[in-house]
Amino acid sequence: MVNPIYIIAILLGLGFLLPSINKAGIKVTVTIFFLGIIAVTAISYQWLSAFLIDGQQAVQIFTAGFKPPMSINLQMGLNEAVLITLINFGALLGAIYSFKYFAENGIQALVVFLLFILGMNGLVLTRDIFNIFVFLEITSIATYILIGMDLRLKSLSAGFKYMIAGGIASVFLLLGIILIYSKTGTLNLDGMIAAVSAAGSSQILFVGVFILIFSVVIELKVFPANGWALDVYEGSDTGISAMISATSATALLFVLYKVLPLASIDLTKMIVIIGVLTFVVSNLFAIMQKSTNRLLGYSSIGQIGLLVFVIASKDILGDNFEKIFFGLLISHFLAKAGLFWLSGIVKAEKIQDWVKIKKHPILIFMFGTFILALMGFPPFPSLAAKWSLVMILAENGSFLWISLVILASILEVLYLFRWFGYILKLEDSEEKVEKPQHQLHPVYIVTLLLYVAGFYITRSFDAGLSINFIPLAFVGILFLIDFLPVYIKNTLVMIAVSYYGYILVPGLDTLKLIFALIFLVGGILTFIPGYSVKGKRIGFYPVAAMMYVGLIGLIEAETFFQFFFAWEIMTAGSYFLILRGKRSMSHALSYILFSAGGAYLILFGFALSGAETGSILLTSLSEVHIYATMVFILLALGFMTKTASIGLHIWLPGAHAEAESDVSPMVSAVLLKAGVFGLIILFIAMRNNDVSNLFYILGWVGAITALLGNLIASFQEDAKKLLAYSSIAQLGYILFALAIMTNVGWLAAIWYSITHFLYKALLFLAVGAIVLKLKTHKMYEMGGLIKKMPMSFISVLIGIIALSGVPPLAGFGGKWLLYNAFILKGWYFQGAIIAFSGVVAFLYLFKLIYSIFLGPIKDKHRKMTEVSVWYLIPQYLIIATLMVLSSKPRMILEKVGLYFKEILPENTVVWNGDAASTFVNGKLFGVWDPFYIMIIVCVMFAVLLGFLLFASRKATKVEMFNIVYSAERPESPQTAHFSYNMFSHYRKALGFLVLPLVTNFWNFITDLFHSSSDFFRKFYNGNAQVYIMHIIGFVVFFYFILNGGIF
Amino acid sequence: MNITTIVHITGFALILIGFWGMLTQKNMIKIILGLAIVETGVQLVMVAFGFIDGRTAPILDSAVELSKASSLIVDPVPQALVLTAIVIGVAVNALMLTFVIRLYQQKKSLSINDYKDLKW
Amino acid sequence: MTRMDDLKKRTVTAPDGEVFTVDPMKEYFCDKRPEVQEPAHPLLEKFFNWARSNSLWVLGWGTGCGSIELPPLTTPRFDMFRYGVQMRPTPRQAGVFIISGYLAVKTLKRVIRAYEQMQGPKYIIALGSCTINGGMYYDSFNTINRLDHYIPVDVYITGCMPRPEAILSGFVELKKRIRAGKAEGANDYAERFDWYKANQKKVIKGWDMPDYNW
Amino acid sequence: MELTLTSRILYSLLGLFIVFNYGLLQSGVMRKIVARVAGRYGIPVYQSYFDIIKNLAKRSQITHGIMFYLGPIFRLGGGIGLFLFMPMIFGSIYFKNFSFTGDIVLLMYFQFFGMLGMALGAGEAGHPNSTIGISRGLAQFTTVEISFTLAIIAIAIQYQTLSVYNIVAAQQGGILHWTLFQNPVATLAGMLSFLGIMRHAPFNVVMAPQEIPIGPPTEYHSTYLGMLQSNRAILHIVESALFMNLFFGGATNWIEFIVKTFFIYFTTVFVGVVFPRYRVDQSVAWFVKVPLVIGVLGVIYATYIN
Repeated sequence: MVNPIYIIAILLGLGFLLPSINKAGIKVTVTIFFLGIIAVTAISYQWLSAFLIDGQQAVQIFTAGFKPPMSINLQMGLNEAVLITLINFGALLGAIYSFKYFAENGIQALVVFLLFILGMNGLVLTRDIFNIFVFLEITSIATYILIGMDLRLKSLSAGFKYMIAGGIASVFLLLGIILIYSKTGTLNLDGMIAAVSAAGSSQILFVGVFILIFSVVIELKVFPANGWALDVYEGSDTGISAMISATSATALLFVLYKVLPLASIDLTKMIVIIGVLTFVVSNLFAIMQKSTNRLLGYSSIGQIGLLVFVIASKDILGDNFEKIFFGLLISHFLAKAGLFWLSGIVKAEKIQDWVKIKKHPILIFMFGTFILALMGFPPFPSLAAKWSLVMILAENGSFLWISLVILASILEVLYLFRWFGYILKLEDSEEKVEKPQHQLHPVYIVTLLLYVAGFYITRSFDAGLSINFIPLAFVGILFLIDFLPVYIKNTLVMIAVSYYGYILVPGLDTLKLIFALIFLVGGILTFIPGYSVKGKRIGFYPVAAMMYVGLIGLIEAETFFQFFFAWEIMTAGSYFLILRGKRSMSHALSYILFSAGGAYLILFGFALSGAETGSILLTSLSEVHIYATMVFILLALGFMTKTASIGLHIWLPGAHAEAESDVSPMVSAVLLKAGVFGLIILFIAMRNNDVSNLFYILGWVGAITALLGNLIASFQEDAKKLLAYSSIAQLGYILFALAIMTNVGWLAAIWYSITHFLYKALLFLAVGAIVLKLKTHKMYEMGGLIKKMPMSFISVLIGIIALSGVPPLAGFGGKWLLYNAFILKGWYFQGAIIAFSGVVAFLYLFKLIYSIFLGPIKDKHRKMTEVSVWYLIPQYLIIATLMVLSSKPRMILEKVGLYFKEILPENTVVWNGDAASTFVNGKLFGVWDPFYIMIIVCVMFAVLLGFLLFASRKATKVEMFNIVYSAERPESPQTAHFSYNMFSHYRKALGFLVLPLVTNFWNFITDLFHSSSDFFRKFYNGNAQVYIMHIIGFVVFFYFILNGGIF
Repeated sequence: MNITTIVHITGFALILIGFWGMLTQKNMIKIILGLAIVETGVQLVMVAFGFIDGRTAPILDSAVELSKASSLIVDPVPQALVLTAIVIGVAVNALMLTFVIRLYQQKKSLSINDYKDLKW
Repeated sequence: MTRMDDLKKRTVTAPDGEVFTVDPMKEYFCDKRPEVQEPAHPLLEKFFNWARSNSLWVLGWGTGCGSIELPPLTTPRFDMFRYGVQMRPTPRQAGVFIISGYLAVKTLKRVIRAYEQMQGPKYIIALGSCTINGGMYYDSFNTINRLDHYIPVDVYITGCMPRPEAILSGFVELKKRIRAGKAEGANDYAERFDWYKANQKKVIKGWDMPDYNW
Repeated sequence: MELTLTSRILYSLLGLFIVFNYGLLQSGVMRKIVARVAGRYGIPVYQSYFDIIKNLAKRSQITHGIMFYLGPIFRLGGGIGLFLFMPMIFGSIYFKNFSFTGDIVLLMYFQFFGMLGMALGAGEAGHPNSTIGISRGLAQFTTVEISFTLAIIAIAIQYQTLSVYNIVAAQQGGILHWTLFQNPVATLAGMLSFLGIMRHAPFNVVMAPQEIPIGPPTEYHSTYLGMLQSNRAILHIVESALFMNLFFGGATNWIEFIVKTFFIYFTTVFVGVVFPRYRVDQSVAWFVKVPLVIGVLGVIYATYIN
């Protein structure tokens, strides 16, 4: 083992030597400079591996041959080793990245940078309080100089503000040190801690500790004493900002970690508050931010606030503290450094200008990695860390903190994903991105490290051990082979899905089997149209595969964490998928906002459940009693964001309508079922937990969702939006049917899930292909396409008959089951609403098929041909399935009924041949014989068709304007196409039901956040003096609060 | 009122004066001076904490008998700290002044109010 | 685009960028000629004609001043329904077309269109003197003088104006003709199509419809 | 005794024949009644036969495309299907048709079979007035269904079954056992929606003859129109029979059947000659006001009073 003192020696020695070495030529100097940093990195890594692999114990290193308190001592333990490895490696990458910047400023810059690294290493290693001061000052001065080398005005003024703030902080630090010293007589931290806890109450000691800790906290840039820090992030060179945000913040966090044991309980509590406050407020302020580096600054500060919170909650977190802390820290460290570096490469002042990297998939990939890592999506370390954090907080009843952390996380999602949306979706920019290799390599490395760290850190948690990373690895491979042409990747993905299904399916029970089939078959069916795409379709296959990996993960999940992990993978994948649509920027954003919000609610719910039962299994939800209502509401709301129940639905129409043609069926027919699956798991688990009132409410929610979804769909002019609203309504039926909680109700729900999957995939595929071909979503711009696209027409015809519930197709089964279910349950009025909304569906279904296929054809579509065969193949596969299911539903329903019989014994369906019937008190209630009905209808249809064809065999086939038009003719096809605002009379009568109240409500909420963000961020008015006042006021304010004994 | 108390009071007064100066003066040089005054105040306070009435400076020369040194001299640690703090303070102040010069070169103004471009 | 340009050839761009011309006159309308529709087997035809004569569906369209005499037919005093005569609002379903009074050239164009859109066998009752010889408008620049130059007429009802009783008597006359198998105006129109068309085109300026409106 | 499939089919066809002729005659009688109310002599009661024969005997025909055919086929299929799925004569094994294959839910949704087909066929005709008529018809029908559904729910609560045959069975044993007396509120709600289903005035703006020359069937003629007329004859009777079964105790023989359906259908004619026509938005609004409230009361009545 190399004594860590050599780290300091090497850095210091090199710092002094470099100027003289420089005489040998700049190349030698630079080589030695890098060799030095590599050497210290190697030393720290050597220690790290010693701790991790060989299980070495922490060691104390004494300087000058004395033991403390006579001398300064360093401590090298696992934490220190991790941190200095991180810091030194980060600094190495930073040096590579900033090399050009250093070169412009000559040898001095290299020296200063060495000192900078030295300071941080010292901060981590030392156990002497005054030494902390010294190293802090070394770090700070080095930072000032590094900032000041950039002679731009903003850099200088930011540097000046930083120095003033740093000066005040160091004054406080000194004051704190001397006050504590005067009472404890030692500068050694361990001695001090022992002495302080022994000393009892003493005002001087109290003030000393307070002021010491607050000076560290100020250096950590907490709210509100952080106006200067934002200017620094914005003003200075990105390489330096990266270092400040990543490495020096890491060192300072560890300082806080070291000195916090000095603090009293009240003071610790206050730091907790300050941390959370910083996390919330920074993210709130960030949402109005347009400047790249300042936004990153806000984000940094927010993350550090969260870390401060974690450090201050160390006692609560117990054994898991280190994992949580490092999970969050490493994510922040790597992602934020990467983002700052990327920002330096892209050189975009405003976040909107980042659109110029649109054509650079690798940059986009790295950017996506970073923001996902920041937000805590799988597989990054922050996910498991946040998960554990919330779990443990819930165990301690800290619901307020959980709520605030969730709120801030959602705000973070808002601005980071909005930014991501800008990159992919704004108008192309002419500007070129230069990609200097030496600057890119560090970014590549941190990207890679994030995945590696994600794997190891996730698995270091108990919960994370059960995660199956193999499918994710497949997604990773898809990213790597993205340069291949579409047909190879498409085939590969389909084979993979089939193979996975082949492995997975045999071991599943009926319920999971059904959903697995929906996901897997849905996957295969919706991938088929991919063959029609030419070129490479960069980015599509990895994210689509990611979504399916998440979906299948849900099926496989046994524990809360597995479920949540899969849920987040699915959310991320589907978000990227939706974002691929042409005009989907804002819709994808609202999708991810609702999804993330829903996911956090689920997290909260799981945490509460875990807190009460202590179990991590999904089935343990049934044992929740104290928090039952709360858990149920949270989880149900979480899942209902995915099923887009009314109130939480506003993301769906845009997201589904603006997605690509073959993505719409993926997200509408398949993805929504994930929410249904979640609800089913929840309902099964919590059916006996005294939440029946909530089922009742959910029943109403489902009914209202169904009605309003269908009504709004009737007033759409956009074909895909119409289908999207229809999905909302269909999911409303499913929610209603589930909430009934009887056997036949659940049969209806399952039947709806299956059939909705089929006919909505069918409709979205057919309509999507047409939209793709016609390049318009507007139904009134279509018309008369039956003659050009008869195959698509048949698809849509079958689709709408099935959806409408007209016998003999499968949709009627759902209606019949639902009628039986709600009447037997006694939910008459909800049921009447459901029945009414089922009828309203006819309006939009007619509008859909008429506006697209019937009526006069428009001039520009006269040469239109049938859509791509790759879109037709899945459609006809679905039609075949629908036909079979329509006549023989017993195949599925009987098994499902038996499966649910143990869980829900009430109101079962009895099968007799192909006929289903329900009974009340042994007397026949309802009866339905799908096979017979199918035969009767088909025979009748054939006979009548034969008769009519014979009777009108001599009929003249006429053209579209051969109509009786009051003895005139229409002016143009457009005038004869009655499509726009088709149900205006209906709107006149019932339009009051579809006032956009929900949209207005959410608009109000977002406006509220944005305007308050815009209002309160004026707090940072740019004046250094005001910042001084913030700092002093911050200290004084909290001093009085603390002294006043409020806590 | 002994000497320690006087130095303490002076030190804290200087800190307050320094802060007052930093908060009220618009001229950046004066703000730096304010910070310098605060630092001086802190240094005084530190020295005062280490001072023990009737003892001498912790310099081991002929005036102090080596064997009894620990009972003759004042606490040496604060003195060492103050020395370090002074050195660092000077360095920081010098650096700040260079920043001010650079800023002045660019905008020909010393008023802190003129450097508010970065905000919100 | 003005009303007159509706049917001119035009160039359009398909969504995929292909540019092509559309000729509305050819593509919007069926350009088949009318054909003579042979009656069924005589016995069957007799039965059909009996049914036809008892179910006269009149196109509810007054083409001229005589149409004021039609509404009284639905009143209790005259009650045409007892003869099986009913009004239909659409030419597709109507079998009888009453040209009520003078016929302006402008209206003639619409009459031709409506007549051609009726399904055979179809009958025309010409009401009033003007349909026979132009009546008091015989020298007008924009009315036609003799209706059966333009479309085949089954029954003329003279008078200016004929009373509702006269119209009822005209219906009875038409019934007789139908039962006798003589009301073959539609086939006559198809047989002498070119002659009728030439006459029509002679008076109608700016012919902007296909030769036969299906 | 169960019938063999062949004889079931034959008896069903016999029933269909009876219903078809009865429907044609009934419409003639109704028109005669209306004429007499207006002081006219009126049309012959057998006029419908002439009309259908005439339409089938038209010599020329046009077609707008294959979906144009499906309109009449679905429409007539809807009417015949509704007949086949409904027990006509209670207690008769010959005329209960194929009612064992489904219940009232099937009948409700089978009503849409014809509507949907007609909508598509009329759409294919390419006439804007057809589509306007369809949009009106669908819009009005959605709200008509509300009170009908509520009435059915009330019946299901009351008799604890959805099977039409069992509903009729539950009403046997005297006039006071009819739903009309058991639950007059639900009956009222049902009959109000019956007015809407039959589309007589005041709910006949769907086919407004002068405004949108008779709406959906604007382009239909000859054979097509003949089929539509046949359907109309069947559908009127079958719908009346449905309401008879639900609210008026069903029928145990054809005489009772004819008398009851006649009077049930007559109510719509009666209302039709008395009231003027609603605009579509007015009728939609009316159905979600009055019948809806009555339907809700009917369900409450069934739940709490019985």
